Amino acid sequence: MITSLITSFIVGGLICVIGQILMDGFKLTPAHTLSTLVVSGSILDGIGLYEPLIDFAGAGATIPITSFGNSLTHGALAEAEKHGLIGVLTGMFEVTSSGISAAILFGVIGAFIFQKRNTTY
Amino acid sequence: MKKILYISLVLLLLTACSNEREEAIYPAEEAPQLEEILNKQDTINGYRSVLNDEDILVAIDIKRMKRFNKEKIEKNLKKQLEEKFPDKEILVTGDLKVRWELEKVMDNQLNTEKLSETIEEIKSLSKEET
Amino acid sequence: MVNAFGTIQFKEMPSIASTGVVVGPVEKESFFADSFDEILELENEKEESYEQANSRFIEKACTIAVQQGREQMENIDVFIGGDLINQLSPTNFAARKLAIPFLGVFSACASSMESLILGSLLLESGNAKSILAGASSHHPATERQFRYPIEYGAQKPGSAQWTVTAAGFALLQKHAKNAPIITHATIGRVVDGGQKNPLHMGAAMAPAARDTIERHLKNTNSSMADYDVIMTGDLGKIGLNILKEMFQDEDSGVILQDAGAQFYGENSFFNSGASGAGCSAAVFFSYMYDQLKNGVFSRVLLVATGALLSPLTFQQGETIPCIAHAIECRMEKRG
Amino acid sequence: MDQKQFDKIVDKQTPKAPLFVNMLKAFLVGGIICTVGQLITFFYIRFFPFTERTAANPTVATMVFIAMILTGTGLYKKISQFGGAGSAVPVTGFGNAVISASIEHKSEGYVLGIGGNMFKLAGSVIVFGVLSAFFVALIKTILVKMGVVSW
Repeated sequence: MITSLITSFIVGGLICVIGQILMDGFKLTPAHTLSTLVVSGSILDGIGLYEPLIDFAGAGATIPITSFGNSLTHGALAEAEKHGLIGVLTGMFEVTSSGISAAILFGVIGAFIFQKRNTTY
Repeated sequence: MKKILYISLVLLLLTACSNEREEAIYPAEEAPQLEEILNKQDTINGYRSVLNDEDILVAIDIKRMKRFNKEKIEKNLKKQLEEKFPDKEILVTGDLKVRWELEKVMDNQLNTEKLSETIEEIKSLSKEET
Repeated sequence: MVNAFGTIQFKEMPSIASTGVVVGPVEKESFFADSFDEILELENEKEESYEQANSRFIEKACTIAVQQGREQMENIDVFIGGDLINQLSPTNFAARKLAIPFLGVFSACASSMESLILGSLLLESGNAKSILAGASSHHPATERQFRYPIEYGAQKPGSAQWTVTAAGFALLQKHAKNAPIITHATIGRVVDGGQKNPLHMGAAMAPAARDTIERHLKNTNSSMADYDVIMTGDLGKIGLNILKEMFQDEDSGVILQDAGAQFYGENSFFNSGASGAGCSAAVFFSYMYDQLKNGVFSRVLLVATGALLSPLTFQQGETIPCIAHAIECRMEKRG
Repeated sequence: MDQKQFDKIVDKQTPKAPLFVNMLKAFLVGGIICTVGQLITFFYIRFFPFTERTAANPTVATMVFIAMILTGTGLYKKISQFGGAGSAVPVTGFGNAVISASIEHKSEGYVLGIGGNMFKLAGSVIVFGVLSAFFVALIKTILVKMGVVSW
C-alpha cells in the first residue's frame, strides 16, 4: 500500500515537473502545456507505454491530464482492433472520459452553489 | 520541503525491504502442483489462490519495479498454469481488488456452494475493462 | 494651444477643485489607503455582476467629488470618464444614472489623464464651468476580460501586476480657491517597444512613458530637477526600473516614481505592483492631490501610462502598443 | 535608443522565473494530488466493486469534485500560485479550468453563460485529446495492417 502511494507520488510529481518545464522553460501558456501533455499521453498509449505506466504508478498516471489522451486513444484502439480502419472512426464516437463528464456536472453544480466573493489575496 | 523528500525516500527503502512473502492457497491441501509453480515465480512478492473443481483464481502481488510488465507476467503465469491444469479455467491477475476478495474468501472459510458463487463474481469483476 | 510636439499650455489655469476616490476591499492593503475617500467592504454585492459593481464604484466616486466641491450634480456641465471594459460599459452605465452630458474616453490605463486633459481644454475654451473627469478599473471585471476567470489557478510571474479595484474622479473648475492648478499637458504618442508578453506590462509601457516625459520636458524647457515628483501611473516595480535605466539621468533615481510600484508596498503577493486605469486615478486624485494641497509638493508631473492591447491582439501575436498622457500640476499660493 | 538596447534593459530588469524551485514545488504539489488520488483509488477498490483499472473513473470524478470545492472557496487559486504545473497538470486543474469559467460566466445566464463558456479554457485539451487519439489510432491501425507492428 505504502509503496503504491510513494510510486504514485513520484510518477505524478514527475509528470507535473515536465509540465512546469514546458511552462517556465518553453514559455507555454497553461492551455498549450496541457494540450501538449494530452497529445503526449495519447502517443504514449499508441506505442503501448501508458498502460504499463498505470500498472506501475496507479493514480500517479491516471490523475495527470496525460491519462485523458491515453483513455481516448485506448478507446479508439480497442474499436480499431475489433473492426479495423472503420473502427477508428466508430471508436472515436464511443470513447468517453469520466473527467469530462465530471467536469461538466460539477461545473454546473459549482456555478449553482458558489456566489461571487471578494477577490482574496 | 527537502525534509519531506528525504522522509519519503527513507520510507520507500524501508517498505521495499520489509515486504514479506505472503502465500496462501485455499482450500489448502488441494494442489501441491499449483504451489510448486507459484513458489518458483521470482517476480512476485506473494500470492493468494482459490480453487474449486472448475476454476483456479490466482492473485499475485507483483514486485513494485516489475509492475511495468504486469500484463506479461500475468499471461506468462497463466500459460504455465494452463499447461499443468488443462481442464480448469484459470484466472491470473495482479489486481488488488481480486487479491482482497480472495482474502475475504479465505477469512470466511466459504464452503463449496458459496465459493463457486463468489468465484463467478470475481471472474466477472476482472473481465470488466475500461 | 497645441504645439508641434503635443504639449498644451493652459493660460486660464483650470484647477482641480475636489476629488473623490473609492476603492475596493483589497486596496485596504495599499500604501495610500489613508488618502482614499472611501473603502468599500464588498467588491461586488450579491447578485451583482462585476460590470455593475464597476459602475457603482464610479457613481460613488463622482458623488463624493461633487459633494466635496460643494457643488450640485445638476450643475456639472460635462462628465468625462473611461475604464477598461469593452465599450466602456461601466462608465456608460454610470453616466446613465448621473444624467450629465457625457464623453467616454479610452486609452486603457491612461484614461484618467486623457479625461483630465479633455476637461481642462473644455474649461480653457470657456465652454464649461464644472467638469467631472477621471477613470476607474475593477479587478475581477478586468481580469475576466483580459486574462482568466477569477478562480482559475494560473501561476503569475514576478512581472505580473494586479489590476486595482478603484474609481477616481476629479471636479475641475476654473480658479477654484486653494486648489492645485493644471498648467501644462502633453498628449501621448502611441509607442511600441516590441513587447509581446501581456503579463509584463511595465516593459511594454516604459517606452511610451519615456517618450511623453522627454517631450514634456523639452517643450516646457525644464529638466527633471525642476519637479518635486514625476509620477507614472502603473509601470510597476520592474517597469519603473526599466524607465529609470532608460533615462540614465542622475535625477531620475529620486524624482521618477510610480503609483503602481508603491501602491501595495512590498507585499510580494502583488508581484510587480498595481495596474489599471483606477490605479493612476486613485493615487493622483487622493495622495498626490493631498500632497499638492498641503504644500508638500509644489510642482509635479503626472504621467498615466496605458497598454492598448486587447485579448484578441496578443493572441494574434501582435506587439503591445502603449500610450502615456502627462499633466503638469502646480500649487501656488494665490490671494 | 534602439530596439536592441531596450531589449537588453528589459532583459536585465525582468526577474527570471526560478525554474528549479518551481520544478520542486510542482513535484511536491503534483505528487501530493496524485497520492490523494491513489488513496481515493484504494477506497473505491476496497469498498466498491471496482478493480484497479475501473477504479480510475470514479477516482477522477471524485478529484474533480474536490476541485469544485477548492475552486468555489478560492483555495485552488492559492495552491496554483504555489504549485504551478503541479496543480494545473492533474485532472483537478482541468476541473478548475471548467468550474472557474462556469462560476464566472453565471452572470450571462445558464445557456449562453455557463453552457457557452464552460470549456473556454479547457476546450483545447478536449479538442487535441480527441484529435490526437484519432490520428494515433489511425496510424497504428494502418501500421498493423501493413504488418509493421502488432496490437
